[in-house]
Amino acid sequence: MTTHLEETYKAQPFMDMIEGFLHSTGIDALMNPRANEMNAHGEPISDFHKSWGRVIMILITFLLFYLAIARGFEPLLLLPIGFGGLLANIPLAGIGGDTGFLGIIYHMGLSNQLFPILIFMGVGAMTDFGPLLSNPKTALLGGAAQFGIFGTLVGAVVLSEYTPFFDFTLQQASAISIIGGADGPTSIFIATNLAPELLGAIAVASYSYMAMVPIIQPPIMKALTTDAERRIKMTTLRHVSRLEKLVFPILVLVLAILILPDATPLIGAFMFGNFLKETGVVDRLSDTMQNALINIVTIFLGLAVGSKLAADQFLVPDTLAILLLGIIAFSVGTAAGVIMAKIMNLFPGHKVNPLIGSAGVSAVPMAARVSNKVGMEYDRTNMLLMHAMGPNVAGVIGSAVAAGILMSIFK
Amino acid sequence: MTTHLEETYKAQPFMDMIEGFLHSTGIDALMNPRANEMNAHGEPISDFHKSWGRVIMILITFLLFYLAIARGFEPLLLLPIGFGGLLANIPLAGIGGDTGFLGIIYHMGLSNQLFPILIFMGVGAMTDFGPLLSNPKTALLGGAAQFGIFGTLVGAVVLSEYTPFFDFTLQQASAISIIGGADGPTSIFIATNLAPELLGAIAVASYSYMAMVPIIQPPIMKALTTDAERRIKMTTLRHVSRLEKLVFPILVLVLAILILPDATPLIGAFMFGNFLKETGVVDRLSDTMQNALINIVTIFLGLAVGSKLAADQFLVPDTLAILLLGIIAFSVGTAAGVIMAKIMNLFPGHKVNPLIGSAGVSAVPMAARVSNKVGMEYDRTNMLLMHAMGPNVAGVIGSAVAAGILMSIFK
Amino acid sequence: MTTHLEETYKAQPFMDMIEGFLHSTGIDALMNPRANEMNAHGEPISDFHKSWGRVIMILITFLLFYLAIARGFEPLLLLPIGFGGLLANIPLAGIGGDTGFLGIIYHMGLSNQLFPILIFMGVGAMTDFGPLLSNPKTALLGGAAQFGIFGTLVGAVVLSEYTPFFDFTLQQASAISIIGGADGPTSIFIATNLAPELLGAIAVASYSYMAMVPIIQPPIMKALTTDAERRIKMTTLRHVSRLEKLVFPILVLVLAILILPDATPLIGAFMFGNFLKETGVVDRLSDTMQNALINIVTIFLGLAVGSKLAADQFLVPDTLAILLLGIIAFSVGTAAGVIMAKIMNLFPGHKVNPLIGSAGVSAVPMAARVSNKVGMEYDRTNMLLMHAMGPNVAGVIGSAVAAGILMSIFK
Amino acid sequence: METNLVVEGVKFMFLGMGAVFLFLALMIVTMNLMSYIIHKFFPEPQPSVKSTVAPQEDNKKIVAAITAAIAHHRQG
Amino acid sequence: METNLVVEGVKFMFLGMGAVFLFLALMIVTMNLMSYIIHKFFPEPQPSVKSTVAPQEDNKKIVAAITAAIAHHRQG
Amino acid sequence: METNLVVEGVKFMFLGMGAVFLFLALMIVTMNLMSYIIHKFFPEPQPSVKSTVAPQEDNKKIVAAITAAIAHHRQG
Ligand code: NA
Ligand code: NA
Ligand code: NA
Repeated sequence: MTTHLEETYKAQPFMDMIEGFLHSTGIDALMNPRANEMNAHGEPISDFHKSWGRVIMILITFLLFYLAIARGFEPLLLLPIGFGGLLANIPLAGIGGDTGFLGIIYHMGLSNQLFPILIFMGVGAMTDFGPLLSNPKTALLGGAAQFGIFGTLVGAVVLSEYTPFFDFTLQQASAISIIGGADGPTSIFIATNLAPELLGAIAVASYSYMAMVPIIQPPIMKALTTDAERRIKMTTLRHVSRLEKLVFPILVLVLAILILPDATPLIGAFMFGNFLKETGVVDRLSDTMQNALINIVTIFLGLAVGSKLAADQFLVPDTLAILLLGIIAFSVGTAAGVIMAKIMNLFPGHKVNPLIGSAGVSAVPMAARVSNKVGMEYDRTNMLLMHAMGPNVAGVIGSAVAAGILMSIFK
Repeated sequence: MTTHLEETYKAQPFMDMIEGFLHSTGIDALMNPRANEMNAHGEPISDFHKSWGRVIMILITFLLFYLAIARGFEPLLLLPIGFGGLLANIPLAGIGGDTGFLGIIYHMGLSNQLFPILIFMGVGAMTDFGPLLSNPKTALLGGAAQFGIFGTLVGAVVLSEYTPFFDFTLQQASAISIIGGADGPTSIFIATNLAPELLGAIAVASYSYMAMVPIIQPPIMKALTTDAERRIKMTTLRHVSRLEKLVFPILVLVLAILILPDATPLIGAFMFGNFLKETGVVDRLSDTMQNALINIVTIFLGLAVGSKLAADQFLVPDTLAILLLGIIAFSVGTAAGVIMAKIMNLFPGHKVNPLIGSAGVSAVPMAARVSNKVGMEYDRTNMLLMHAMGPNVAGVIGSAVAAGILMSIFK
Repeated sequence: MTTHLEETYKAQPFMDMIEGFLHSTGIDALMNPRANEMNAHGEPISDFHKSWGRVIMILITFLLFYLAIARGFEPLLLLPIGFGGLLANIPLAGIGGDTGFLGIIYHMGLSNQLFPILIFMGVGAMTDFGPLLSNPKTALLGGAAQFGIFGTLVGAVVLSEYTPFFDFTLQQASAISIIGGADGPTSIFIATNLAPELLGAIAVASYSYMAMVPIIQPPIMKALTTDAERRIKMTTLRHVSRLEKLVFPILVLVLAILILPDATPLIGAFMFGNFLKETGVVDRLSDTMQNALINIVTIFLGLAVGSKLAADQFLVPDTLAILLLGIIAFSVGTAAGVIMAKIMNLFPGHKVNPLIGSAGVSAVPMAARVSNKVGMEYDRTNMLLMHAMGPNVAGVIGSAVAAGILMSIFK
Repeated sequence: METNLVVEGVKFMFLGMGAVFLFLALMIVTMNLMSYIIHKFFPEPQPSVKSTVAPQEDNKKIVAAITAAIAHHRQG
Repeated sequence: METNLVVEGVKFMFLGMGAVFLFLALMIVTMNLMSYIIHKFFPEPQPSVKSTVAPQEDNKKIVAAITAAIAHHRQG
Repeated sequence: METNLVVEGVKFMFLGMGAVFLFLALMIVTMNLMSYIIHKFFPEPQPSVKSTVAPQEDNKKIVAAITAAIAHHRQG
């Protein structure tokens, strides 16, 4: 009667069971790292990463919770990512492994890059290209800010070549530098493609710095501008017709097809969402993209990214380098945007307030708000918000183009 | 320090990189078709389908956009399908391939036919069988209109047998003829089953003709009816109790189980949605089916179907034949419905206005509205809308039965 | 011209086709069971399970519909489960098989246990731990009620050891006994893990008995309490600060990490939902978890569980034993909760009304309402609802801990 | 032996239309039967015509106004 | 040696109930500690009782009316 | 031959920034062209300033009130 049982369960004395229970506690697993415990990829982990490493990581996720809740650091992404990281660092449970639910979600939509694409659709459906259409030349500011990406790429390879601590491949350096694009889904898309082993650190750096835009950018903006420049008033934006908004996403996509097909997954998804919204005839689809769909995918994406915060992957020197390079990328991008505006003002025509140059990094809409806020510090009647939205959304396109270039180089 | 890099990236002079970039542009790929580029199935494609074919297809998707937005042609489906088609025709990007996001969505829910099933659930939850229950015999009109399916099937095999241009198998002919069912999810379900290589053309034809019902049907309806027939007033519909509406979906499903189990995936999904709604005790589930769930699936289904609009699959003579046979199917179905109503009027009992016969093709609720509109052209007091809803929903059941028959034949 | 056809379709006389059609009807399949028809796992089935068994199962699903609609038995779950069961018992259609849509949904999220995890997230986002926080010691009642699980486990092995009719393995006995946890997703999670072959019966028993809590519990509660005990008034609940509610889910998860990592998939998912809600900064995510996401997953989970109601799996003696053991589990759990309250009253301090002990089984919020209702039968001014919510939600945690223990034993 | 597709198609047509009509005819018969049974044995309680109708009408107007306002809001 | 299932089940029972109570007891202790710390070091600011309460109440009534109207609309 | 990463990175920088500016410059040119064509050939009909504006304004106020009420309700 118990034959088929004996194969799968071995009876044992009650004291042994209690000992077994104690041995299966998390405290025991943290104190006495198991020799045979592997990471999510089936590779061996160091004892530190199985014990104190996990404790430190859990404390780091608490720090993320604090920043997200009390300081308002991109909570929509950082809370799911942080919680995913918390779950991924639980000993013995294997939640981040292939059969754990984080691992299942990861393979459902992150390893194949579906989730960032779907997020991009939703963001596209939330984006208004009106300000850019009414002042097209501000797109150049969104281009200049991409110097944050490529300048950082050079920085990363310099670190690898001339310091003994880091040894990034070109793929890894590229994946890190895309943090300078200040665009979450693009960062995740590229990291998953070129350096999945760095995904956790890159995503956390990307969203954290996007949240810190109000702290990072103002000093740079002020240092690079004169008082007179900051008070430049820009002309009122012209009215943009519905048809212009409708044709624009298709126009950009066609350009991408002709010039850089490797950027079309990102740009295509973004413009799909935007186009559906602008048609005005499928509101139920665009509403769903902007709400139920993007929310569901955000939860899944966050948890899946969080699964890459396992101690053995995050508590490595590379993470420090990524955090360092990330803030350099943001700063360089900000500076490049401001300087580009000053260069544009050397040419004849309507002057551009250089404070909107910083919005070119994207980080929509935070960076545009920062432009507006800094501007109002100097002239309370100078509303730069809508003017800054132009470079802001151009920065999204610019980052996607930059991502396409990197994809095409390594294909 | 660069050992693991050299394996994956080969340094080259800057001029070569620029050349490489130019070589990776879409313009270049369209001008100089790559010899080694394959289609989504890994099969070779003709040079035409890699160059002008793609340009033509992209222009065709623009036409679909125009029809959907400016003319109101089923935008909920044709916009995602069209955009999917646009993305699927981008050279080098491989968005429709197995690792592209369209391909991933296709394999997630279209190749296994899950998406049309889920759409059917949502449509079921939106359907009201009240008008049919209050006048059951109008179901026969929904049966007669299925002649559009089977008549077209004969037409398709005649074309294959007696013209040198076409060579449809019986499976393909059946998949094409289901367009006459005037029911999108059913068409997609059957096409995916019997002739996935024709899916794009069948889906586009199906939704386009459903949108063109107000153009296609009225001439046929008028040609087949006398002025007196068009003025027939139908008796007021009786009140249908909640219990009748609750039992009906189960009743139809049981009939399908007993007579045609092969139709039960479609009828079962439809009646599941309808039953949940009619119970009135799980409104949160039926609301979700009718909104978030069906909207999400519609976006995915549309994109996935669009991935079958790749030039090498769509720009073939078969597509013309499908478009031709599709409009024949709609016309024959419309005529059959009208004639059936006239036949029913030969028998004693309440007379049926033959104008509601055309609604039997389904194309819910467009065809019923057409019946109403044509009727009011002749007598402004003659409201046929609710009367036409009976054959309209019966047409959905009829098409599902026809689909079941075809499935059972080829199983 | 017909060469590629002949391989897949064999022409036959019309009379043979009609015969083939009649042979493909459900009536014929039910009357004359096919020798070669297999179940969803590709195993042979008895003739009874192919014929009358299916008819009986379909009638049983009708009974579930009746209970859900007319009697309000957990319709959100029992309607989808019942409909899934109806579809899974259709002869020839194979809807529950690997290529049928129920099978596809099953493998999408049930065999890997993702669906119950996602439901748990949504339930977590709907849960308010305030009442528990304001009266922590009532958590012990939620612990005592888990005796329903472990007492039943002993009962199940006694049945297996000393009766010739049943032969449950320890895994099966454990999966059955978790019904006593009165928590749907936990039952499904454990059953899928330890005894997937019993999933259908366990899920149906679990949700049915949860619905029957207002019938099962009151007699037991009254039998075990004196009139004076039932009239005990509990002190007003203290106000709980937002910070307490925010820290609590993390606190419980950390405890689970330290003591019982095997319970962290369930507790982690639950606390993730609760934590997101309590932060108050990601309302759009917590709203989606509580609505669109949980509704979609409920539909899928129900249909997938229903696919396990195929006659050959459900119409077996084990099902009767499961139903019997399930009601024992509920009764024992109820009694244990009440008795625990009486034991707590032997110690000094504020007295506990033993009627809230029964709420410790969880079955949120039904069991708490029953406590309230029975209490008001004896003193109309004695509102026990909020007091009973404490043990009620503690019962969810308790069941998840019990589930973790069982998982750790059989790992 | 060569299969004649046209003959096969015609066979499919007869089989298919036959099955469709068989199904719908049975559906008509059984739904009539069902309606008869329900009206005979499970009649719907008559909705009582009370003064509550007036407030309900008011509610409906409010709802209509809100719905229109929201629809307007969405498009605007 | 034949395994006695019943003995095993009883062992599971003691182990399981022990673990459940251990967990919940620790939870009670730590949550009491947490509440103590929070009330001591992070007290919630007293909600100020101001004239703003009245308009809020009005808003709530409007919301209730709208909610009821919408609920009515859905069912109707 | 050893690859110099820094040299490669600088090449990437020039290539990348070049492509980004090329793309955006073309975008600016074509969007200006598009706007020109649209304003020339497909001008938007002037919104007629009629008495309908007043009720629309009223509607907007109602919508704003409802939206605020609902937002309040969600937070509360
Ligand atoms: Na950017
Ligand atoms: Na139809
Ligand atoms: Na429980």
